[in-house]
Amino acid sequence: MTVNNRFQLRLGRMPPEPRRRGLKPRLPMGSYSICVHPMLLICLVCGLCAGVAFAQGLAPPTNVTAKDTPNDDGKSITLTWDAAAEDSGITVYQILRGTTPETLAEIGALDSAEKPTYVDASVETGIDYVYVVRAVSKTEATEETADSEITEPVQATGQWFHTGKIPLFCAMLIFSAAIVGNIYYARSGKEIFVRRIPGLEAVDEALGRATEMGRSILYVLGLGGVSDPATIASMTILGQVARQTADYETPLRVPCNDPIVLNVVREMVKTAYLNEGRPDAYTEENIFFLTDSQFAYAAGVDGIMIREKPAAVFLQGTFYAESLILAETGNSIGAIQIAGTTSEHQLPFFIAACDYTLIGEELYAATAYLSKEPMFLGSLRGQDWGKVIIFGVLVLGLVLEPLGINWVTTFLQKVVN
Amino acid sequence: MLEKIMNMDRRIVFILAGLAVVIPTLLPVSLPITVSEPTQKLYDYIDALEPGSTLMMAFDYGPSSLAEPEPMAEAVLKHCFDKKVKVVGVTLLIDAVTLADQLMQKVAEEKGAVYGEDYVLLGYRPGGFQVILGMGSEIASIFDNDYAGKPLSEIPMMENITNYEQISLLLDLASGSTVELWITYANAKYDLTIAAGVTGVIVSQMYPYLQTGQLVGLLPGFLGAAQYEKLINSSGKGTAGINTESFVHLLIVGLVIIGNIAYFMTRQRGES
Amino acid sequence: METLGIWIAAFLTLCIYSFLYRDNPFYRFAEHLFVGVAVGYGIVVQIHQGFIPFAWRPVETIISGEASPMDFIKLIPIAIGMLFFARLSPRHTWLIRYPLAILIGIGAGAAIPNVLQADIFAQVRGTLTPFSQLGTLGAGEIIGAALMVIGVICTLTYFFFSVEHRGAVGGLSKIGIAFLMIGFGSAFGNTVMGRVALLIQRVDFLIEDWLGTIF
Amino acid sequence: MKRQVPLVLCFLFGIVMILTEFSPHSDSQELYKEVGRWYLVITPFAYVIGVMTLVQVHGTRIRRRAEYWQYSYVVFAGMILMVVVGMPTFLNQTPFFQARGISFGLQSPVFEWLFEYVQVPMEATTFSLLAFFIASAAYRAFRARTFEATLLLISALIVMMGNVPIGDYIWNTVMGETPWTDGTSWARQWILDNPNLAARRGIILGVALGVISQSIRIILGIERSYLGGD
Repeated sequence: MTVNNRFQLRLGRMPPEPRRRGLKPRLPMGSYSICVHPMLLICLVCGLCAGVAFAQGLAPPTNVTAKDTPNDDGKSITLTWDAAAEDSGITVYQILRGTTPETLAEIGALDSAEKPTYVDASVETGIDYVYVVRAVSKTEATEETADSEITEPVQATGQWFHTGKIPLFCAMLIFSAAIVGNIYYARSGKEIFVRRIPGLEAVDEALGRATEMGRSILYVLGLGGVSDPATIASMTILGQVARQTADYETPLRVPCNDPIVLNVVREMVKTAYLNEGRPDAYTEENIFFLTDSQFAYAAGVDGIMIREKPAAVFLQGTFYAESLILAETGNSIGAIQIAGTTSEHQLPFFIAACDYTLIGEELYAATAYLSKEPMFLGSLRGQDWGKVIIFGVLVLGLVLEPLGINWVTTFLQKVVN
Repeated sequence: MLEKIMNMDRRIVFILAGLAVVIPTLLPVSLPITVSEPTQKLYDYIDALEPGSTLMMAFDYGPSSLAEPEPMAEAVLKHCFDKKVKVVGVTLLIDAVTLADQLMQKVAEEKGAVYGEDYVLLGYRPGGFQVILGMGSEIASIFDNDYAGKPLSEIPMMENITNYEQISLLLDLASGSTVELWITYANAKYDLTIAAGVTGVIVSQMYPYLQTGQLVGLLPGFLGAAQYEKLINSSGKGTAGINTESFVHLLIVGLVIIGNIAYFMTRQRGES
Repeated sequence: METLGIWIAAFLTLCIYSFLYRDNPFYRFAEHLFVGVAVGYGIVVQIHQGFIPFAWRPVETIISGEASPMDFIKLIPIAIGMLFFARLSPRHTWLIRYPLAILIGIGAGAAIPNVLQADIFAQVRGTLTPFSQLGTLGAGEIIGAALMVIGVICTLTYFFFSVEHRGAVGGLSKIGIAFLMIGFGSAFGNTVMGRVALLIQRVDFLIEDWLGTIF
Repeated sequence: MKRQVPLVLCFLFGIVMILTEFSPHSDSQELYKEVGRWYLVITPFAYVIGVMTLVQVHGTRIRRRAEYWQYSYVVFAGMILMVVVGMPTFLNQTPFFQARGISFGLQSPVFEWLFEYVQVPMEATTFSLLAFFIASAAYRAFRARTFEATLLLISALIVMMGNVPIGDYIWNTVMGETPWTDGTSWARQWILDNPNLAARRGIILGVALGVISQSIRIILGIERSYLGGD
């Protein structure tokens, strides 16, 4: 049972989800009695009544259908039948399966209190199966059974497309289109506005000061790996910073935490120096691997700060607990500090201890702002479109939901599951 | 004078903070603890699990941050072993695996739990989100053997556990961003029920997931450990710690207030 | 052995705390030992828990001669992984782009649908659900739900980049900043708890375990 | 070869991961598993580079007698010690070591001892320095300079007091006569549940859009910074 279903269940709107037998132990009923569905209660009562014998004999389950389970990998068949009346006396349903009516054998059972749905997940793809659902009424003394009619032969097949995921697929296409479309818009030479980002205007100031004082610049990329979006954004900013340090001949030190990042960064900075016509100023040793251990890394960078007293410290990328050590030490040596991270739990320390901080998504915006590249500018605008869509959904939901029209939440619920 | 207070050497603050920890450690006090709702929810969820169901515990904290998640792990493990809930341990962090091993052994010994029947430690595999996704289709495709090198097929407890379908709850004890990974890849894709016990640093950012039900419970840092210890009636490091913690928080609050008073006084003087 | 261990641990603990006074040889010794031991531990765990199960075992199967043709396919990713060694030769460093591109591609591909579900759809739904049950909520909860929508919209407005923050947008983004600051404040408050917990644990070790061996 | 092939690989693997998400068919799920396996096989190799680079860096430091070069020996000593004890599990089967009760590997007593008494205390202590830094940062940086800073400050103080039992203790002592008990915990919980939640959610939504857009750019080969220069 899913989290979200459980939530719905509490509201008494959705029946419990079919579930495979013998799997995923459930919470006992009493643990959240408020969420017991009326249907379940009824069935429970009828289960209790089962002890009372019924003279007219047991009615067989009706309308038994066996269908290939939709949207699966072709390894299961779903059986459904009509729920028995309250006073039917049925205690349990046995499920019989065979490749022909002659080979029927029991494959499982379902408590009569549960929803009359059984998922047979032990079938092979592409083989015909027939099923019988047997109603059983059992007391201490007697056992009575009644079989349903044999179902039509059915095969399990796998689906190539999960129809339940169409909304998700569409949403993905819409977001992709918004982003790609805007990138092309930017590439066609159209102007795209980016609002002022205060932290970035300080970059020139920081570099200038370092050059004047004849001190180095320390660029910390954080702990993220190379596929981490924040690290990639940080590397782009580093590329821009490197172009300027190449011109000013200010030493740029980059201690790395991730070996792959190290290699990428070396390439990037080298290219930046080459593009500025200063390949001679590039020193590979200035971009080095420290350690991949978080605190050893923090201690190492701290050591560098205290020993070398850089004039400017950039803390851009993904940060964890080491952020405060870095920011506080940088603060204590009097460096201009420009921080930026999408790790929101580290933002308070950067805000408290650094001169400028790029908050969350501003880090990505910074990449666009600095490079003025159509790719970044366009995708930034695409993201803004995404926000507009979110606003639209929120507003629509706010209007409809209180009126009792639950389209929006139901739709989102479908996408989530 | 005010200038002096404003620019007090940070080493004085260090000494004050040190004393605020040392003194209450030497002279312990005990204050009543209020249990918050997210902790209560996690407790209720685990308490309602049937004996024999399985909880997966992800030890996603390293030696650097064990102070908070370890008492939580200990309290929850105790609760599970008492309730006869089986525990499967895993970790996504390279330096967590020895810690998990030592802790599980310690609690199991105390509670008489048997390795391979009541609990298992699968260990560590590199790959982050791919480890989470891989276990969703088949645990054995990621962990063909446990931490000690024993094939999973030879462990009785793992006989009926093939993927997340048989896991009633995943509890991620985290000091980093692993909770989001579990939510994004195990909850969204495989519908795995998830709860978290996290260090103070990331408590705040868990609340959106708690409200949506993507997390069914949350232990907020040291406080969470102390609250859980209160719920299972077994006070330990969390309870002792949160009491000591009180005095440091008082000190910091006091310092911030003094700092601000000094700041306003100098500013007023500057204006006049 | 245990007492010796506790004394060594206490010595190293004090070495690192000496950094609070200033950088010194003791701290530097501990810092470097820390790096070395951590990397050494990493190597051992990585080999036993990563390299052997994922990369070595398929090779072992093939060496043992019990391999099926399918097992040879398992050698392909291993060969691609080995391209990381191209790092040793400056002329061939570019070869590491192959494994890198695969890792990054997989990461990006896995992220899109899952992030959409977990972070966008689930979060938007979470914002709206209280409004579908307004009748059952108390006054406090209704205020909370309204506050939540206002907060989400304003915070998101702050992160609008292609619009100048003036007029209504400017106003909303100002409210957004206020929400952000309260959020960061609460994070700071929680973090204090976390950080102090670490110190308490070390002091507890020094007083209970280390001084315990003396007195 | 240098640029096109990686871009094609990145595109193919990215697209496979996306499409298999929408396709429950057993063939596509097999493909999905296989791609996942490739990721897991390739990842440990990446670690090799890290170690190689570390050895290189400290080797160079020693050779060049760079500042504090002596400490590089400490790095090597620590690393070698852990590797020697933790690695050679095959020696566990040899009679020589068996007879002497010496074992190697992750669960060897010596390895665990080194972890427990050398690595854990150092990592935990380094981390705990943060408690001092945070106290000092709070004192020096937490000034109610602007309206925003004041909000940050007040919510931090409330949450801080709500996180410890003494907060409620003080509240209950002062407000003893009133029906409102445990007000500090309540205020903390309210801040976390309401304004904090809204702000976090705004951030999550923004970051998620950023991640998605970046992933799309990577797969389509628009974003190629990870390829480095050339």
